[in-house]
Amino acid sequence: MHLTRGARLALRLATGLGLTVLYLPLLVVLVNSVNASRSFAWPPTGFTLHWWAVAWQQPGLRAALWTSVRAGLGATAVALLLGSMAAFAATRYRFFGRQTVSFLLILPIALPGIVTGIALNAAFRTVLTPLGIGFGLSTVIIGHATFCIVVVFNNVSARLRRLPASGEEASADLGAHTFQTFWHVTLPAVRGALLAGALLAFALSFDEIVVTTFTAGPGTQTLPLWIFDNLARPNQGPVVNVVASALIVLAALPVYLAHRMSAPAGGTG
Amino acid sequence: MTGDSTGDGTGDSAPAAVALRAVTKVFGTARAVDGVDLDIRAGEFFSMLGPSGSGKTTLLRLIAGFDQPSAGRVLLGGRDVTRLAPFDRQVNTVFQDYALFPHLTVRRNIEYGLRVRRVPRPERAARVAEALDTVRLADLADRRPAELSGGQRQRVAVARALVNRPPVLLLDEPLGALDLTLRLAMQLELRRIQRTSGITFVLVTHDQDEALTMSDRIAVLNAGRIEQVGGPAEVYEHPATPFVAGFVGTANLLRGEQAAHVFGAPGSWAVRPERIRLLRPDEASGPQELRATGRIADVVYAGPHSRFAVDLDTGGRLVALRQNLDDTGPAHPVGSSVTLAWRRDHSIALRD
Amino acid sequence: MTGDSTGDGTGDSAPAAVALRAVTKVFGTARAVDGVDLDIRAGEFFSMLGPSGSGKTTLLRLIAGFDQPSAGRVLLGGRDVTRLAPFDRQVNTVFQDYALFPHLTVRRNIEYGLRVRRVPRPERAARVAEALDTVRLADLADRRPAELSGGQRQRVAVARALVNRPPVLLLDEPLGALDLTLRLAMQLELRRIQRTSGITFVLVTHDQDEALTMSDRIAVLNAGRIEQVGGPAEVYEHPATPFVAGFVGTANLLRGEQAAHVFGAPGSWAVRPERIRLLRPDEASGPQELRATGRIADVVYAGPHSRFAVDLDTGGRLVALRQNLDDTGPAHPVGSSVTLAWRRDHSIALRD
Amino acid sequence: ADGGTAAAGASPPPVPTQRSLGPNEGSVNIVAWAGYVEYGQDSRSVDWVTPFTRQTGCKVNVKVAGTSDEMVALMKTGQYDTVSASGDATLRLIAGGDVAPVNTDLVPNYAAVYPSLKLQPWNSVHGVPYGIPHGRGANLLMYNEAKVSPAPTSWGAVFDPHTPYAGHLTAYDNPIYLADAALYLMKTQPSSGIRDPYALTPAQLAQAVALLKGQKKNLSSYWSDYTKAQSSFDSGDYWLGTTWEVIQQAVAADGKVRTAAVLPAEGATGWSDTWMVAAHAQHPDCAYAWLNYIVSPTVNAQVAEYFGEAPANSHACSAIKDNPDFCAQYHATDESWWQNVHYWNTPTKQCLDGSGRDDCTDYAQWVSAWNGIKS
Amino acid sequence: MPSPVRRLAGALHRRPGLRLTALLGAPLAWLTVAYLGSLAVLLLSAFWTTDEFTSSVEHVWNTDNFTRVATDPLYRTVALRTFGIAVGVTAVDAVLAVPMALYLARIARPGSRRLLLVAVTTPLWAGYLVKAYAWWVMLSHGGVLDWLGGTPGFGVPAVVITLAYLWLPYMVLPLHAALSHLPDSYLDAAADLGARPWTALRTVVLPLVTPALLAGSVLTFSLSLGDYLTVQIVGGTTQMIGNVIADNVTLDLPLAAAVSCVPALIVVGYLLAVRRTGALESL
Ligand SMILES: Nc1ncnc2c1ncn2[C@@H]1O[C@H](COP(=O)(O)OP(=O)(O)OP(=O)(O)O)[C@@H](O)[C@H]1O
Ligand SMILES: Nc1ncnc2c1ncn2[C@@H]1O[C@H](COP(=O)(O)OP(=O)(O)OP(=O)(O)O)[C@@H](O)[C@H]1O
Ligand SMILES: NCCCCNCCCN
Ligand SMILES: [Mg+2]
Ligand SMILES: [Mg+2]
Repeated sequence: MHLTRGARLALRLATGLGLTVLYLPLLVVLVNSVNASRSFAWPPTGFTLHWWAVAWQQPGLRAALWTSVRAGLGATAVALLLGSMAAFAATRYRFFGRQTVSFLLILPIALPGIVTGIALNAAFRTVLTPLGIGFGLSTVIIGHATFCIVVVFNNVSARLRRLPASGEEASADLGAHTFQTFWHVTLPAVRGALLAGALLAFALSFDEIVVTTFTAGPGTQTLPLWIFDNLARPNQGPVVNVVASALIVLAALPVYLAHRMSAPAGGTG
Repeated sequence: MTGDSTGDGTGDSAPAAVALRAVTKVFGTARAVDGVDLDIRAGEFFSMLGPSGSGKTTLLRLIAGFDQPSAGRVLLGGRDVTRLAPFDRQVNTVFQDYALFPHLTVRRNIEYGLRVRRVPRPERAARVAEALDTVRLADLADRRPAELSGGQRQRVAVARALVNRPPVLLLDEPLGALDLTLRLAMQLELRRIQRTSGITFVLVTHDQDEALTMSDRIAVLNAGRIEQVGGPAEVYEHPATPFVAGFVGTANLLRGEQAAHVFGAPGSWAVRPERIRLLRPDEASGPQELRATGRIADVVYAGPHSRFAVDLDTGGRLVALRQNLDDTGPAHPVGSSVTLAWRRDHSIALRD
Repeated sequence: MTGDSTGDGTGDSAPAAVALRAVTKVFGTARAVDGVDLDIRAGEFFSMLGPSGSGKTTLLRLIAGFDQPSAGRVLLGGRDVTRLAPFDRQVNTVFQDYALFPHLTVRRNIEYGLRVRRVPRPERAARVAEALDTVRLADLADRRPAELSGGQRQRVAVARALVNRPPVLLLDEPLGALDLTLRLAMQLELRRIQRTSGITFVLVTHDQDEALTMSDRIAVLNAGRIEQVGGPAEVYEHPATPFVAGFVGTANLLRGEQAAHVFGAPGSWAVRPERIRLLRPDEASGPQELRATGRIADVVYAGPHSRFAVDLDTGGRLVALRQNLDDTGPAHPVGSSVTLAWRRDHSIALRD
Repeated sequence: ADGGTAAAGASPPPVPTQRSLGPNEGSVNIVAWAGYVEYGQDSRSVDWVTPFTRQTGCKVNVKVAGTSDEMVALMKTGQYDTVSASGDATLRLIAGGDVAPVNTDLVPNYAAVYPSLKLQPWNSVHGVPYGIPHGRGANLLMYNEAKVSPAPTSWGAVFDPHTPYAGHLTAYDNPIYLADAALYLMKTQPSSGIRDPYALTPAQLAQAVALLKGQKKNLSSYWSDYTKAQSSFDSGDYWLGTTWEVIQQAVAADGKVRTAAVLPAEGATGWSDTWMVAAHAQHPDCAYAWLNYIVSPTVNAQVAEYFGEAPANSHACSAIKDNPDFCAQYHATDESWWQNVHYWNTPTKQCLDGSGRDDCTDYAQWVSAWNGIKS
Repeated sequence: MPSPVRRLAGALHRRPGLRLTALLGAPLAWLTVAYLGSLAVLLLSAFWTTDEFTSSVEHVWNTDNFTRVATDPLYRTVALRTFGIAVGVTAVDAVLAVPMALYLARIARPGSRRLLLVAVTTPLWAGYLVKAYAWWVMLSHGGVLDWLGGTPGFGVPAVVITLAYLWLPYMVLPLHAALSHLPDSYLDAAADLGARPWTALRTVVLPLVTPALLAGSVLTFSLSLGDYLTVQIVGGTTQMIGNVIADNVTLDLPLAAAVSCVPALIVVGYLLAVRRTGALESL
């Protein structure tokens, strides 16, 4: 891009400012996680690692984390399967109502979480409860998967659209049947997109609180629900900050790896 | 792979390597291919030549099985394959963009067809090594496509198809992306490989030079139909239609009045630029020759030859080509008068 | 726009339309352009010819200002513009992929340069109409680029640049994507536009034919350096280096022993195929001619001419070209003996 | 407390009372306020669920609810066996047939519960107990001693439209807060005719609404979770407003600002939570086991100290471990102090003031009114 | 003899309709049964009524809830306020994201580009509630902002700031993708024709990335429209439509369902409006 020196500088400043704004609250969270005071009030009163130690020892926290991971993995798995199937159909076939499919896929993430949540809740109660199936982890997974499908769909179909069909045709031409072609040619080509989609889907599920509230069963507490509860509990605020700080630090690595892997060979500059 | 051996014979009685019967392909409302009948003989180097959008790629895709004809049948070695998937057909394709698998090395690319057809490992290795030799890429076997030049990629694409020993090899403008020097070298290479392997080659190109120099026979396509099929000299010297005359070489087309003046009869007439002699002022034309006078409108030096555009006194323009054999010939500066002559039997009468 | 009027004169005393002074461009460790000095005269049709990767595009981008040279200076009409941004330079570019703005109609695309430079609306409309006429696209003014054919897009790209009346127009392989018939037509069109507008054209191409037929002068590039600059005949008839001989036309290069046998002196020698006569068995060579005997290895019919590859008895291979003026000449079947002859002064001694 | 007659809303649907206990079912699903059902999730030392499970073999699944409305909704799902309902939920649960009367004979620890908490309007109907009292607290007036002077003695401090503390007031974010306004009106404007803050005619409700609408513009924000309230006092956003004792204790412990919590002259609203059993409990025996366990002296003491409220079991004070002054601080045994506390109750059409009238506004109307104030 | 899998593949090849059905069947079934079905159940329940006291749903068919939503000014005020907040959040995010995405995609060097992209996405993992509370800490009197110069306090501006913060990455990501796929030659061409940076941005770059901008706005707009937790945390006494729904869910589900139709209709209308631009494909 041909920019004047001033324009370049302005953009750099804007980006720096944007990133500062993105990280300032996170810094506050981090500082509060080592803040001797129990409340979040500013400025901090002293330094302590006490809350990190406390967090480390909380079985409820660990259980919630594990529940969230299971819910995230379940929702991601469903989203990967359904999202990529829909992506293949939408990019490799022309059919009546193709537009409607992408519209339908996007609806669950675009409609307010509370609408999705109470709709699922009402439906589960009408349909599942009479069958003797209660709310639990599986209902959470169903709820999350519903709005995660679209992110896999979008990632995979963007990749497929840019992927020339000639690769798959070459494979068929060389004698590979449909399933061999998928395994040997298509899958390697969309692996990065699947990964990126999976990561985003997992992140969405991992952070979802509203839909979870309305779909979780009695014994099912995900991390956001735990956070929600604990923000309202005595003395737990700092521990919540510890959890958030740890998540930020832990998340940077997989996010970075995913970005590396999802950049196609000779990717765009 | 089934062991059928048709397509290896070259006799006329053997079934055609590829036969198209009344093949039509419609996209939406557009007829990309329109009632094509064609027999491609086993072992020949066959080209399909035509302008952009004339349906060349579509025809190739119908033969390979990537698309299904809207009507008509496709036969390979006498067997009707119209409804077969590409992976069940005995043809291989070299794609215009090569379509190499970016995540596989050269060796694994070439091996691909054998692997998916479960050819045993030792045989696989031997055939891949042979194919690598044929295209002279043994040194680069462990590179990825991204690390190769255009010409090298093209050769990998050829080897990847050839290693399967298909009776028929389809090539969709395989040389389009290469620069001239490389293109000429690859033309020689492909011709050599075709001769030594005996495989039927079906080449799609819009480059008339390429088609003329490489092919045993050429089909000229226009708007989804075949205008003419024949050997290079036949197509070039005796174009059946004005379209063929114009598309394969410079047509020098005169019609109606203008044609009557020069050729002695109305209708559409053509004469190839290289057939026309520029006479020296004192020079007489031969007894078998037609002649026409005019004025030089443009002279273009093109290295091996020069082109002279001549505005005829009786109307119309003819281009004459003169090999730069010698630079002592008479100069024909722009604006000077000139007399053109060509053998009567080099006049081409065209049906419209 | 500043009213400077340099670049309009054609006299040698006027400053060069484009001047490069010791221009070098380094990417990482690769020298894409390596110490280039060049003067392009106002009003001329100048071509840069070279193989892929020789630095043609890089050179063009340095002139347009998309990249900054690592060393050296760029002058336009005598003014040093090395540090100026593209939007402050008096040149316009026709891009290889045309780079038409997909969201704007043909008319709005062409109007773009005038609009961003705040040319008043009535003048804008007039100039756009004129440009549309020049490229014969008035009918399609309200289409979007996606609705145009390749040739039409190319013309929009030319019009979009021309409408700004730049002193210098840069064209990066503008015809690469077109098929032959269309390419020839567009060559004529570009030449016509250049002549009538008087704008300096700088054309990048890797097609020697295009360079030879269109240009007033040609620079042959190799590996980031200019190997030779000259008129088409000069470059073709008197290549300065083996590279130029080989890249511009078929070289017919002989070296060392083999050259000594044929040309009478060692070194690198070349002779153009069209200079070589195939003698009839009874025919004598002229007094000024060199001769060589050999055996026909290959005959390729190419329409306007045929190519004969001859393996010399003293080693090496020469290709002779014969215009298909007449089909009564002697046949030279593959394997037959033949004598070649060419004027002594058509032998080209090359410095290595 | 207002010990008015046990006037429930519409007569509750007939739900059978459990007669005897069978073998424990192995698990129990509980809806509770945060801090009521601790299994060591925060700290291993705060755990009364594990001993319960060890003693009874009942595994505990707890669902923490943030509001009374949520508790009601959760109980309606039929998935839960017992709930720690506050007074603004109990009558709704009873009237909805969602909970069953409690057979107190099956809860031996019921005997030691303070009599003043038994058979109250919010936990019984026509003398039939629907639950076991858990503990109690008052909604006091808290203020920042550095910012607010003189020290307030009346709720007028938060209802004065021209308060010098505008922008730094806070109030509890719930429809039941209307009762705080009603209580103030009851004490300061006898002409309003209010006899019980939970029994308001439409006109009286409108008066309370007007008072709160005037208050809204002076608020910093409403508070609903007490960590946020605590931090807001700490940060200086809040100077003055309704609070729970536990919040004030936490702010005091932090030491950042000096605050005090007082019971104003008008008295205060308060709560006395009740453990109730679902009408169609899938694990009724474990539920009863839980009821008995949670009000046992030691566990009741543990919960009360952890949450910061006065225990319900009269023997609990002697089981308090950490803070010898605890029961005094929370007025656990000071019945006269509680005389001025009006425990949360669920407004119904049948006026709860014992007048026998039925022109009172019910809880749904309070919700509408509250939404109107907040929108 | 070809393997059964190969024969199956061949058979499928001859039946493109069947292939399409196999691919599309499961996702469509999921979305229609699990999702549209649920929405239908919800919509249906809006026609029921509740016992006002016990909150028990009574299956008596009526349209009172819709009448109430349409006529009660309470809902109109809150809906308009919510709509305004969502528009504001989207505008703030667009203004912030364009320069950031531009810098990331077109100016930063490839090495730092990847890191910057990670830097933009990582905050998504910090947890929605935690970040909202962090803003609450920063916005409070005596908080970081106060300390740095001034805080708007709690209220609508705070809600807009916090939501814009929460959804900013969702706007940057599609914009970045679109900008990095923008061919260099368009920018070269604009400069070549005399367009200065700002002009090129306005006349070429922005029109070409509009679908991505709209895609980002779909998320920022609709996530803001439905939010009710952030406003509880930093909204002071402000209420949004999500709060009205959330408050009613447990009390009067049929009414909540009827109120839900308001944001749902707005979102559906918005999606339909931007669909033609290809925005839904750029998400
Ligand atoms: N998938 C398709 N959908 C719609 N139209 C198509 C499709 N493929 C080809 N066509 C149309 O069919 C006609 C023939 O196209 P085809 O690609 O076969 O031409 P071609 O001779 O290979 O041209 P080129 O030299 O440009 O490759 C064209 O008009 C083209 O637009
Ligand atoms: N942006 C770049 N970064 C790194 N190397 C580059 C860049 N641009 C060009 N090069 C290298 O510089 C050399 C010259 O490239 P250039 O594009 O100028 O060649 P060209 O003559 O235009 O070739 P072609 O005919 O293929 O277009 C090549 O080796 C190329 O790889
Ligand atoms: N509440 C956390 C926000 C994360 C985005 N969730 C989108 C789901 C909308 N149905
Ligand atoms: Mg084609
Ligand atoms: Mg180039």
